[in-house]
Amino acid sequence: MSFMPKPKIDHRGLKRNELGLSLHDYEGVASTLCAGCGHDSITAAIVQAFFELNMPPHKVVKMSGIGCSSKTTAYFLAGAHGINAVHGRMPSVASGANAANRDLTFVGVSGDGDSLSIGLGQFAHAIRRNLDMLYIVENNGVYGLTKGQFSASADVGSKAKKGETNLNPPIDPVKTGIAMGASFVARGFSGDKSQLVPLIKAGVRHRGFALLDVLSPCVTFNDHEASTKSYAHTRQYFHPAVHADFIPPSEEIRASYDEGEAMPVELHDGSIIVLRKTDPDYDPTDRARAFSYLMEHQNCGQVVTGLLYFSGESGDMHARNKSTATPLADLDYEQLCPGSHALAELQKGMR
Amino acid sequence: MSFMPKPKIDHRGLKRNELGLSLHDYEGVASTLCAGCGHDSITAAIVQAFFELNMPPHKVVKMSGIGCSSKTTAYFLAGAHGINAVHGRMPSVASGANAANRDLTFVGVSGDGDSLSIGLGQFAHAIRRNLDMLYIVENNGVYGLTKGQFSASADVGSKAKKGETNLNPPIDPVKTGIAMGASFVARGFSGDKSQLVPLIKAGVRHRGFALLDVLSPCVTFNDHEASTKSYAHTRQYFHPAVHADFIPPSEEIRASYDEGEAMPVELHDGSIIVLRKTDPDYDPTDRARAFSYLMEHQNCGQVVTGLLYFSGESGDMHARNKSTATPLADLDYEQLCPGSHALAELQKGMR
Amino acid sequence: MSGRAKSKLNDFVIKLGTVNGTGSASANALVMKTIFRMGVPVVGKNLFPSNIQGLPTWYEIRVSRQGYMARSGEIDVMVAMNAQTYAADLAEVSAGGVLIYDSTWPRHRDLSRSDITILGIPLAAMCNERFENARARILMKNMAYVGALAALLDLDMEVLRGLIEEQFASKKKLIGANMEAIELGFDYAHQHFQCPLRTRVQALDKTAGHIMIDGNSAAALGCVYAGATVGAWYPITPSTSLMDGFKAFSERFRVDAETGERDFCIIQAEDELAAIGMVIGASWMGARAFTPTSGPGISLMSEFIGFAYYAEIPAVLFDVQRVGPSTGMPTRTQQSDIILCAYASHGDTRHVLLFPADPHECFELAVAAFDLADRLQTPVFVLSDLDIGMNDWMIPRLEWDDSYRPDRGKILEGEALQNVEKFYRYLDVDGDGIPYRTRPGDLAKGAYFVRGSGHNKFGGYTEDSEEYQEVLDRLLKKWETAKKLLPDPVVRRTRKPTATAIISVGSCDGAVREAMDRLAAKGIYLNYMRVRAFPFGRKVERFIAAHEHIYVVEQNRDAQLRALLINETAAAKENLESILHYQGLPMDYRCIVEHIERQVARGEVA
Amino acid sequence: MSGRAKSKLNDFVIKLGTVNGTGSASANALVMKTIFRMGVPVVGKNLFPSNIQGLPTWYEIRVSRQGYMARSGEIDVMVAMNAQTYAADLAEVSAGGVLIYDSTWPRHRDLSRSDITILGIPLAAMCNERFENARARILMKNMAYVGALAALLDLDMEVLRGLIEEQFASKKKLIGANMEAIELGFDYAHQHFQCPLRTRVQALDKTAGHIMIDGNSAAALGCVYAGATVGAWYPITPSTSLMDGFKAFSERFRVDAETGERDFCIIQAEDELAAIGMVIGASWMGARAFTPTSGPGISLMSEFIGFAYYAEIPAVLFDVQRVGPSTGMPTRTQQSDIILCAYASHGDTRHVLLFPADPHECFELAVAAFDLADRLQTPVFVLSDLDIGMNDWMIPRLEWDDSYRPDRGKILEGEALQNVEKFYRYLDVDGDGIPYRTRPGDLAKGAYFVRGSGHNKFGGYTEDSEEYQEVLDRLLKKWETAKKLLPDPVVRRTRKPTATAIISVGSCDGAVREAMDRLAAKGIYLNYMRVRAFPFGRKVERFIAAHEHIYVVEQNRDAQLRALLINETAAAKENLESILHYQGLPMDYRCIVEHIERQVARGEVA
Ligand SMILES: Cc1ncc(C[n+]2csc(CCOP(=O)(O)OP(=O)(O)O)c2C)c(N)n1
Ligand SMILES: Cc1ncc(C[n+]2csc(CCOP(=O)(O)OP(=O)(O)O)c2C)c(N)n1
Ligand code: SF4
Ligand code: SF4
Ligand SMILES: [Mg+2]
Ligand SMILES: [Mg+2]
Repeated sequence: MSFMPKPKIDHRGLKRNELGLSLHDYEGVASTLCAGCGHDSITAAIVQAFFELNMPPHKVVKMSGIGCSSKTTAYFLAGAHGINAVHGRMPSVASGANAANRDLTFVGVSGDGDSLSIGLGQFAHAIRRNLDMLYIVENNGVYGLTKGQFSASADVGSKAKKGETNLNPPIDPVKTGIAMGASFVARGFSGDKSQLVPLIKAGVRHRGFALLDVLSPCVTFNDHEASTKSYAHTRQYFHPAVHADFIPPSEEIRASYDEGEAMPVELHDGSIIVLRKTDPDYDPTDRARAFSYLMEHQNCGQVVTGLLYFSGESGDMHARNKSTATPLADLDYEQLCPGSHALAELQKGMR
Repeated sequence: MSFMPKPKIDHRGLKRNELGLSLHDYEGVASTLCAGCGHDSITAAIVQAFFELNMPPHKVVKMSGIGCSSKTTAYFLAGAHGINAVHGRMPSVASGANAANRDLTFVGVSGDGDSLSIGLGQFAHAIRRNLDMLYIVENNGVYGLTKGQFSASADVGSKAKKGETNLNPPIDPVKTGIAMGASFVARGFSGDKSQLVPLIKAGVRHRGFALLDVLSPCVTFNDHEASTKSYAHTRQYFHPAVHADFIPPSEEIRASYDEGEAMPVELHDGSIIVLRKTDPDYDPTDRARAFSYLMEHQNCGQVVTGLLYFSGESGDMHARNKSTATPLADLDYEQLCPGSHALAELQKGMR
Repeated sequence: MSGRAKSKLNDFVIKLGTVNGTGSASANALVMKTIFRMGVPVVGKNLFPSNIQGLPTWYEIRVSRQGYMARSGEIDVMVAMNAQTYAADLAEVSAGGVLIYDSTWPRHRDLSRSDITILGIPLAAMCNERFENARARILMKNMAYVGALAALLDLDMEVLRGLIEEQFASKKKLIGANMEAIELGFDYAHQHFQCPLRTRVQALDKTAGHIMIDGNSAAALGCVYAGATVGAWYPITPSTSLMDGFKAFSERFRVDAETGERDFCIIQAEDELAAIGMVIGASWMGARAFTPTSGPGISLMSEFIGFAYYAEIPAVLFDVQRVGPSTGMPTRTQQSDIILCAYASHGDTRHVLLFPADPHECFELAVAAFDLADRLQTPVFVLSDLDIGMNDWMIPRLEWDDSYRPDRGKILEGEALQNVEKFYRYLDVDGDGIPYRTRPGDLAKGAYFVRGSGHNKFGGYTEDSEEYQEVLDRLLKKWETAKKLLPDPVVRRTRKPTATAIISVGSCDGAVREAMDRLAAKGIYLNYMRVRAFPFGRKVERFIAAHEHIYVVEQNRDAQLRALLINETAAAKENLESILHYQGLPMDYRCIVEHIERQVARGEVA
Repeated sequence: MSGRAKSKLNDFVIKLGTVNGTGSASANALVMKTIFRMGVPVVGKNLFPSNIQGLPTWYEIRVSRQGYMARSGEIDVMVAMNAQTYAADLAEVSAGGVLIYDSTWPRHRDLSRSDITILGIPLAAMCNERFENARARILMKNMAYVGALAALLDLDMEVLRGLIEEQFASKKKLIGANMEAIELGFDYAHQHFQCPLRTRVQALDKTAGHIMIDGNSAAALGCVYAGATVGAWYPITPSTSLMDGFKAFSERFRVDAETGERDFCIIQAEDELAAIGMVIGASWMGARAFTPTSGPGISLMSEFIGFAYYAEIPAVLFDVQRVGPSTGMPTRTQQSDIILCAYASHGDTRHVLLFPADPHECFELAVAAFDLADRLQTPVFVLSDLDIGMNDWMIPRLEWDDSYRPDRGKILEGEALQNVEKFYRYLDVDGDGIPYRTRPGDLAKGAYFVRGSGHNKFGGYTEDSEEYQEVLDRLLKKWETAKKLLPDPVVRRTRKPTATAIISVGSCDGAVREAMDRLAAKGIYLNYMRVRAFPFGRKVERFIAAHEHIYVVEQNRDAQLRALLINETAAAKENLESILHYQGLPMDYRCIVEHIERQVARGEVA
């Protein structure tokens, strides 16, 4: 099994990572989304992050549901296996896939409809299981693919293209994640790649469920003033809580950060994420505080972004299961079958 | 349509309420639950509360899903219509029923399996809709009816009868309710009727979704020390936040409460609930604080009970829909059908 | 102009290939509406991708003086606006046809054909020259091809202008710009080509008393007229526009002008499981409630459907079918949920199905669905499809009988309930298998407990074998009753006596009728029955019994209608032969004609 | 002792009526196991309520020297411990039978019968006298009736003691108390009645090489031996014990003694939709994965099942059927999910079904299910039921062939993948309709994208009609391939040539076999075929073709197996006549014999 794919034909002048791969090698098929869709920017950030992580694409598994957002897994990492599950049910497929092969890197992409409406139960329970994956919610407050109905994350008072006003309170993936006990909760904005790429990298390296809510304006159905998921709004009320810069273990450049401003946190694989607090009284390890911090800023119409909560304590699904280190899908049948003798022994107790 | 049912044969010495009904009139068929099941105590509290509320049973609608807890709707208010929906899906049936008849009083009874596992999505979305109902989660940390598997509210470290230990973090109905924007969130304990009855009454009168989480030990499968849903634990770490005494509008006995200790809150129907703060710094109208308060006490192993959050601001589903005052199910067909002339007019635009 | 062009007066197909999200839809509608108002029958088929912007999309307009409503399988005039699909669009034009393209950019020399007429018009160039802003340039290019078509097909410019004026009645200043663009195209065509083509439109009087509408709108209107007050749904193509329609019509007809109060409640549910739960809840309360969905939704609703069947709660479901299995092709049409809907849910369950064939029947059968659901106290499915639901059909104007009153079935209330000695929910009092129900909130006497678990005829919980079976057997009796209440099939007899027939369903109708005409022209005569409901009643049985060989035409792979006929009528299996079409595009007559001709040639069947 | 008692040596039924939650289950098992160890064939049927404590529950033990495994329809010895059901229990005893009750409390004088023997034993009184604590008093009462039965039925006390010793091996001090209670009953019976009864047990040697096991445990063992590593489930009666079994066996066989590390992962999902999603995810990764559920679960899984069908992902589902529709009677048995499972999901979908008839086949077919799912890359359903899954069956000891290696089907990996020029997921390379798959994490070359939306044979997204149909048609070819791979039916031919036969399925087997013997004794000879898989293969077709009249015996109302036979074989409808049983209790031979005798009497069929 060759771990390092052969590099494709050399594109002159393209930057290459440690595997000798260029950004191109982390791309997928051409996007069919609307021009200007926030989701495409997130795709670009994912491409960038995996490139920087020096990750062999075929060791990554791409998971999604149904929606414009869920389509995007086809638009990055062509060399990775991917699955478009049914609408809202990607977390269960990811749970099974991860159960069978703990060695791969799982990245899930979902939408606010996919995760917060039809898929809310699965979303919450994957969190609860602390499934080892990066789970990105490309959050635009609407169902893009079915033409702009409000999703569960639509803001109170936001107006649909057809003129309707939403009056139901939004379900916030970040607050939900915190309430459900997620071990890594972050928020980004599709238009801010500089913040997004490190958050993606940190999420990939986190062992456990890394929830990344990304505000991703739908230019076709939800880019109007009244929505916090519009470009205009997000730019204006952008309120980063913590900047996460990811440092792969091979680099170790912790020293280059100003100590007074930085809070390094060690991840399970030994890598470090350095949290730069822009808001001095924010501590991303205090779950109770995270919630009220969010609420306070929400009350003044601000959307907090950055790494909002992080905990390295609770083991992932496999740790809780005490799974063997070898991926279950790779175990030899000989090891799994107890054999005829054991069967005979067992049946002695059935007489 | 007679609003006041005729009293049954007089049982001598039975206390009667304003409708001339006795407690018996609020009972249902005999329970088939295990002797000592917490759910039966909640049933008794419901009987008491509706009796005290002077509510005509046939104006109440009983909703439930599947589980030991969900069976209990048959054990109270025999004179009310009731429905046992499929497992975990009662909130949607309640939503439709309430959409069709806003005049009735809806009381839902569910279990932690029914509401937090299979039914989590429906539960959250009924909250989001601010459906006008009292929703009781009879929370025992296990699936009673299928013989004791952990439910999503099982505590970390709690042990099943078969010896297994749960390692997944619990989904707390109260925290979930707060995160999802519920307008009334309370918690009680099946063994404490004095607190439970007023909470039920307050929840019934609240216009909107009143979530009442009731710790209700399963004597058969989950009454062991390690669980916060056991009698022993709950009694020991009982931590009431706010006592709610419900005063029906006809009585108006506000004055009998000590002003300094009480915090009266007006409900939509003009009735008052008086909150007695046992914890002086607790304010049940501050959502952000409610969450951290819960977390703080949870961190010291305490379960906070009482009325934990309350807001009278957001209208219920019908207010948001601007529904007509008459129950939709009662509208005359003549009022609903636009008639042949309107049809002809309309079709002029289709040429 | 090439002399090869066939003369197809009022009998041809225009196909317009564009890019979605560029505003071509309203331009295409304009062409169609103009022809319609000229009194010439038309039908429009929208072939669109499952995305929002930037992919190829097509619109097919069939102009048919005979009034055929299916696709013809020919493309007589192609408007190829999308460079990406130019090659394929070119290839698709029928010999003798015409292709119009935007000659602003030169096309590749290989992309040509000698057997068709190719007309280049510099649409983009003209519009860029005339209009300033980028948005207008894109939109006006569409209007320019409308103008060119008007010249080439001899459309009535007054009618066209009238439509533009109506469309921009509230934004009057746009009228001028649009007409300007139309004239750009019109003038160019007149200056450069011999107009009109021989393939052209000539005013007739065959659309009087007709309207143009899609099936979802018509069904929505049916829901309004049936008195439905609660609609619950989760968005899914191609059913979404049904609820959009219900909302629009309800806002028009059901909002109090003074208070703004609404006599309806639409709930956008969190998913399909919730949507059907809401319908069940509302119906139980006594309201009329419905949910529109498509295949994946029915799969998700399966558990609840069985609950409604067994607890005997009315529910109306619209399944606007799309291509399955799984997510399949959401923007393509199929009839492949027949088996699922007929037997949805575990245990012994069977459901009433209604099969509209066009928007007119969507309206009628929507109303019927509520009456039947109330009468039979059971879920009723209206099985439409994308072709019926989302395409633009010409149908006779909808009529309404103001004396109609809903059949609410056996509801005991008020005094009637008062007079009953004791009320039992599941008792077969009348011997037709249908029990009485009461409404929550009415008299205390009517209170009962609804459950999907074992219950006896009194409504009590039971685990007793006989009590359980008694209720289950009564449901079979109700099933027999249903057969008598359901809409009859539509039968069309050929001029000559024949033992051969076609049975079909829903949107196959147009293709079958056209096929029959063409076969008759070749001396092959068949009778025809279109079933409109399941379970099948006596008329269906009689038709089957009267024929020796029957072709069952349907749009799915697994011959699902045939399976139902075999299972649930006396039909002999060997007499039913399938003609199947399941590619996702609305079917045309050709596969039917070819199949039957082949069989006749083999001497298999007349 | 009444002289009316029939002599039924090694051929009778004991029914024990108790209250659930009182510990009677282990007492009843003790009686059964004792008889089993005495070499006499037995089978136990547990008739329990859908609650946890305090309601009536029954256990039926059939003792049958002939080895019949179905219920007999007779109650020869009734142990009526539940005052609440005393009247009904009394009424149920067959004429000539015996009823044993607790005479501590006097019974009502009306509650008597002269045609049976009624034996009162003061069980509670004796136990209350002997034992101190309340818990012991309740539990020991059960042991006391075991002792009384031992005396009356002539059970081997040494065997009984041996069982008690094994049971309490880890709590030795309980042995004495239990034996004491047993002796209380034993002695009382001996002192007051003439023991043994004529209905009694006599040691034989007919259980050697056999074990007692329930179908769910056997199926779980099959999963372990098949090499399944991922199990996902949501608790539901009567399937729960399957996953309990898998867990127990895996903990026994698959945990590293040193590290405690586990070679398996069981996920208790949040619901059934998630459970099947997990199975699909794990199977896609290349693990063997399964989910046990019952009817409501299959309904909920429907959408995902269609996804797995179309995306061609293996999945093994155990549907331990219970009484539907809806929640129905969760603790009763039925075979009413056949149609649902065969065609689950919207669109054109059809699925492979396996039908075990007893725990032995649960084991074998569980293993086969994984091989077939891998080979065919599709969901495979094992349709068991509550009767098979939760009752105690006597079966020949399970054997295992150590040379067995799983058929993982067409997986391209490592070098083989390396050598392929280019890998396309949905290409029919071998002409059998089955494409190759790769495993995520293997070579980069094998990467592909799985989707439930339209895809072409290369695995690319498509909305093209022909490309779509090509894949759908290949799935039909795969379906034909499946027919060749599935387990053959079991055929039993009668001694005389006959054109009449029975076709049946699953747990009907015992009743059918007994019915055939009884019919043969009356001169009515029939052949018998029990189908074991769907789609039906050539042998099924041939059997059907060889018979003129076939009774289809099944446990549902709507003749679901018959519908499948009619739809999916060449069977002529009129040749298949249904015999249906759907009351929820495991069927016995009587309804079959009565039905066929009636028909024969009418001269309808031999
Ligand atoms: C079972 C089911 N119901 C409905 C749909 C239709 N559908 C497709 S995508 C979608 C919503 C997508 O919204 P979101 O997840 O927010 O993605 P976005 O398009 O906004 O990125 C819906 C309702 C479906 N595919 N399957
Ligand atoms: C679709 C479906 N899946 C599974 C079940 C089986 N089931 C019945 S009740 C129950 C759990 C009940 O747990 P909870 O709601 O906590 O109620 P409790 O019995 O603990 O009061 C389950 C899994 C079912 N009835 N329906
Ligand atoms: S509809 Fe919205 S979410 Fe979908 S592709 Fe277009 S901009 Fe993006
Ligand atoms: S099993 Fe538990 S929850 Fe169920 S009735 Fe018994 S004590 Fe109550
Ligand atoms: Mg969205
Ligand atoms: Mg519970």
